[in-house]
Amino acid sequence: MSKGFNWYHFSSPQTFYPLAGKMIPWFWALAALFGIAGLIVGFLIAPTDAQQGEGYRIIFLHVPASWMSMFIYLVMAFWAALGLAFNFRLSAMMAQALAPTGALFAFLSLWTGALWGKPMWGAWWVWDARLTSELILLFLYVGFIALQASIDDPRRADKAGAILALVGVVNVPIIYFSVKWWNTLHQGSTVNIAKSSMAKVMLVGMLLCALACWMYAIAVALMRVRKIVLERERHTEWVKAELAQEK
Amino acid sequence: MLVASHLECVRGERSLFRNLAFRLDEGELLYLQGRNGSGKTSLLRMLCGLLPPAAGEIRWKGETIGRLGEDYRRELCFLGHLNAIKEELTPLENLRASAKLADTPLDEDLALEALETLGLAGRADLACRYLSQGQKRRVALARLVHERKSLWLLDEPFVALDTAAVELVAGLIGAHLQRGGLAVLTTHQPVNIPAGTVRQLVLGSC
Amino acid sequence: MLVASHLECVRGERSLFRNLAFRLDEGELLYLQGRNGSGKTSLLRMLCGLLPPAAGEIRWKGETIGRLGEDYRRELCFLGHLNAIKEELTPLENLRASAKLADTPLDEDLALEALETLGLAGRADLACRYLSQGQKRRVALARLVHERKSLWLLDEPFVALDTAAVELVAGLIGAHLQRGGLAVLTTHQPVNIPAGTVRQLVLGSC
Amino acid sequence: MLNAVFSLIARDLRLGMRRQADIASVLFFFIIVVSLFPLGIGPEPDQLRRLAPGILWVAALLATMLSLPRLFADDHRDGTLEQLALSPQPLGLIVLGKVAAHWLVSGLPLTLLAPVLGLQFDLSSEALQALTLSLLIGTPALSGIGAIGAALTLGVRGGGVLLSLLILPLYIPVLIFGAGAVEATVTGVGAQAHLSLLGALTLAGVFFAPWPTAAALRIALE
Amino acid sequence: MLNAVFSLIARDLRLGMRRQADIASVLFFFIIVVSLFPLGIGPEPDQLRRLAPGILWVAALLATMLSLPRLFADDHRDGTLEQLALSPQPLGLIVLGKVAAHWLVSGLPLTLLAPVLGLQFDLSSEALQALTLSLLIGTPALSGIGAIGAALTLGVRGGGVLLSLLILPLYIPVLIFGAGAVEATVTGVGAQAHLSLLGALTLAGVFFAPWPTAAALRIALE
Ligand code: HEM
Ligand SMILES: Nc1ncnc2c1ncn2[C@@H]1O[C@H](COP(=O)(O)OP(=O)(O)OP(=O)(O)O)[C@@H](O)[C@H]1O
Ligand SMILES: Nc1ncnc2c1ncn2[C@@H]1O[C@H](COP(=O)(O)OP(=O)(O)OP(=O)(O)O)[C@@H](O)[C@H]1O
Ligand SMILES: [Mg+2]
Ligand SMILES: [Mg+2]
Repeated sequence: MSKGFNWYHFSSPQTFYPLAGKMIPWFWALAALFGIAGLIVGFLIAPTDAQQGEGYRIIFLHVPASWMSMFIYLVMAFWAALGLAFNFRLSAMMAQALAPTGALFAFLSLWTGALWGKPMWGAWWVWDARLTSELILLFLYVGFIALQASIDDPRRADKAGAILALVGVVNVPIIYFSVKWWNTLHQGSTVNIAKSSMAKVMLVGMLLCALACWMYAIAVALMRVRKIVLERERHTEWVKAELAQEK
Repeated sequence: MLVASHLECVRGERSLFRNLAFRLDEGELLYLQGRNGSGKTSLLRMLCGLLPPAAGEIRWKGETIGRLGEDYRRELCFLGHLNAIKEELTPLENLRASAKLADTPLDEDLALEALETLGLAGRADLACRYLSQGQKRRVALARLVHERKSLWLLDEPFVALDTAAVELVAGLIGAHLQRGGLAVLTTHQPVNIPAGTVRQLVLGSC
Repeated sequence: MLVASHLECVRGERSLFRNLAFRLDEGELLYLQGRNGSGKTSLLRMLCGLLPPAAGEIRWKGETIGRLGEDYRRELCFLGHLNAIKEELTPLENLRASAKLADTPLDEDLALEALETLGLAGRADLACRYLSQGQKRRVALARLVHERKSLWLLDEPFVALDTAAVELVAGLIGAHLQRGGLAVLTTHQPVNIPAGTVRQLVLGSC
Repeated sequence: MLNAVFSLIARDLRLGMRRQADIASVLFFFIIVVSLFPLGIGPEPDQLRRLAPGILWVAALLATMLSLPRLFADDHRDGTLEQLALSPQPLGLIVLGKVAAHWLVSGLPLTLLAPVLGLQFDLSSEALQALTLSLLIGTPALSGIGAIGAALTLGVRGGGVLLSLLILPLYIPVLIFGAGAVEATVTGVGAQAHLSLLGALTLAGVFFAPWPTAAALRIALE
Repeated sequence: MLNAVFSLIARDLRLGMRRQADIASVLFFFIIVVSLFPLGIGPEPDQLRRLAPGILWVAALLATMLSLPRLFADDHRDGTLEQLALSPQPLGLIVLGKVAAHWLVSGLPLTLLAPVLGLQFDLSSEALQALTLSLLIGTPALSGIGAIGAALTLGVRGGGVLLSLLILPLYIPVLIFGAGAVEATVTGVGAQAHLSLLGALTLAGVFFAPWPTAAALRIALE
């Protein structure tokens, strides 16, 4: 009972709103911290690559962005499913708040990949499995956002979005394993790098950058969730009180 | 048998009604009244299970309709503002298709009989597209002749019907009630239904 | 003013009526009656010029309506079974668009007033898709408040309206007749229209 | 008189905005067709560059054709078409208004989008210019000619196919001169001749087509 | 129970026959897309042969996608969908019936037509076989997956685009394996692997998709 109670307590928008407000600055601070550390490792400590020159440093943005784009989708689908199954108001809002950030990372992954691809493969874009499935991921994010935006009734928008998010989950393993299942132009998974000489430094740099992205994603999502809560609950007493207080 | 309690209906940001409750027993007619936009259609759709109520619950024979699911739908006959007939098909085909869907298949003779009852004898083989407004409504209403469901939810069944047809349909509803059926009805026309108990429910002004 | 002679209507292979004739003068109402499918809608569409009669002719102020063309249409207001409103647009936008098309532009205040007359005050800015059946019909009828056309052809205007709205629209028709307008009306509902001369025309059974 | 026509255009545009589908689905379809081909065909850039004008023009033509069945169908279904036919304006003029609105929500956005998609195919800047110009001149003809087909097939059994059947032969010249203009530029011949033929087609399409269309609409309403 | 579903399929097929448009317009669109490309691209037979699998598959995919918006929209507009949702059968089963009917009037005729069109492109008989087989196996997935999108966008502002936006990402794998199978045959690698992946997609699409579709339909009816 007490466990269940806690859950319901924190999943109520009213209790969550101030809590989120308190957490946001911490996540921003962590994001900055990890970001700076990652940049130092990536740009100052990591040596220049023999074959790829300085250009390879784009990996410190490319890989974290790719990871995050997939991870955020999973989290988003999780919240959406929870909202659909149990009618939790807050979790649907979480899903809605995560989507734009996920889309941003998917876009970044594609963009940095394309930038990198030009010198590496001589083309901005090739239709290989990894690239295509990442593009599909971006489409899924955009579709999710567009679907929610074009349904006026927020309850219906949540449910429809949740169904789409759940259906799209199949794409994530496809992205991840695409390099294994098909032989592609794209680089294989981490193991390849681990064998190379500068693996450790690079891995640390990438992990730091990934952590920074993660913290950033949480901070931004929390901010967005607060906004959504205010908008959706604007007729309730507590929001009116909250807004009056802020003024 | 059909019991609604504490029902609330919210559309957009407008609450159409709240704390609505009624009870309907066998052989009884619930006559829903209210201005345009007062929420009659919305209430009927809630009673069907199409629209989840914002609050409150609806019970059929003591069980909530959400839980009953298909078992509830098997006893239900809903007729909405829309006729649910296909313009490309003939009245006969329309009627037989809807009967099969409701799991009460109908052979051709019975179907023709039902159509005849509704005055469509000469039109059974004409695509519904060519029918007049009232004739289309009659095709939709032909289901009432043969489907033996216990709960009828009728949303303005008399629209576009001429006076003879209105009387006919009123008679069908009366016979249904006599058999121990339940019916919920909305209409803006003054109609005389030969029913035992008629409960009136007036929805608030919009 | 509006004179029809020897009209015949053929739909498919069925002749709905033949040798139909009437004359309608200023301030008069023609009340079309008949069973479902007897050809009321078809006759109204002939009077509009949408459906060419199989035989006979229709004259407006002595001239056949085919010859008059746009000049006839300028004096005409037709309301059919369909509402001719766009579900995506708001009542206000719908009303103003149809007014402009009829060459009787309407500023926003007047349009709002017309909608208010029909009891849509609070709904002027809601997409018509969300309106109830009766409210949609009211939007279509709002044209009658301001359009100053001399001939009204109304095909079951009262469908889906609640009693208050029926009275209101009946009043609008009455006022139109008082101003010297002409009106042709079909309806299956018993309605009391405050008109001077009412001519009845009963179309044969189908 | 023109006032009413402009207001009709405005209404149609507003509807387009409200639905968004009308504009965006044509555009999106265009993007899809154009981007799917590399997926199906294979990504060799040289081959793609050679195919680009054809693919882009075919895609524009298909996208326009797809939006045609709805040109009058929505108005027909909800009774607006009757009201249009009964308005005191000549129906031909009203049709012209609808054609203009149709072009504004389909042909024009396609034209604006085409150079961006052309970039994907690595086209040279002159080729891109020729492409845009040919689409700008040619797409109004697609809307105008298409309206005839849309009106003729209104409410007819099997409307969709019939429409394509009727319209397609009339579209082929537009396609040939349009894609031809781009190819001529690429091969350095100069697109002048193609473009003026295209212009002639458009003038004919836009100013002649509304009258048969209006007649067809009246028949559909009987 | 299954009885009602079969009768639904029969009704949809009869509607398709009555309208003809449903079947023929999809087919005709397919033919148009496939035949227009040589017009736009130029008639070199070698190049055409190379492009054929891609063009045919893209065309089949587009043709299916185009017929999707109407999958539930007609039933929604005339109130039939309410009645379907209120019938005593599980809605998922009813959706399965509608998907089957949709495939029978779109995917199947496409499949039967494809080899004829493939001949036009001078494809070898093995390639034609692989094409037909891949379409036969793959098109049910298109109908099944498409139903989800059609249900999600039912009655939604901007439905048409949204539908393409939602469905397209999910169609891409089908396209890749489908066209891949034909290409693999042409290059002599053997289509086995591609075809079994396609089969898996179809099984998943047809038997998994009706449930989210049914849920989405209930939401649309609220
Ligand atoms: C637009 C094009 C590209 C996209 C969509 C893309 C996508 C991705 C994704 C999703 C991942 C993470 C998956 C995983 O960890 O297994 C990833 C990792 C990676 N990408 Fe890309 N990529 C693109 C272009 C490139 C290019 C051009 C290169 C360099 C030649 C590259 C090199 C890498 C490397 C080295 C990793 C890390 C692999 C690992 O450690 O697991 N990518 N990319
Ligand atoms: N999104 C929305 N925002 C505001 N109001 C809405 C919204 N959707 C629906 N409504 C309102 O909800 C009501 C729906 O009413 P409903 O269709 O149940 O009425 P009704 O009693 O059946 O009317 P009628 O007699 O005209 O059929 C209407 O008043 C409509 O304006
Ligand atoms: N192709 C056709 N073949 C046979 N009969 C047809 C055909 N097209 C129309 N009809 C008949 O023509 C009549 C059309 O009637 P109309 O719509 O004018 O009737 P109405 O008097 O307005 O009826 P309601 O009161 O129901 O609106 C109907 O009886 C219809 O069955
Ligand atoms: Mg109602
Ligand atoms: Mg009528």
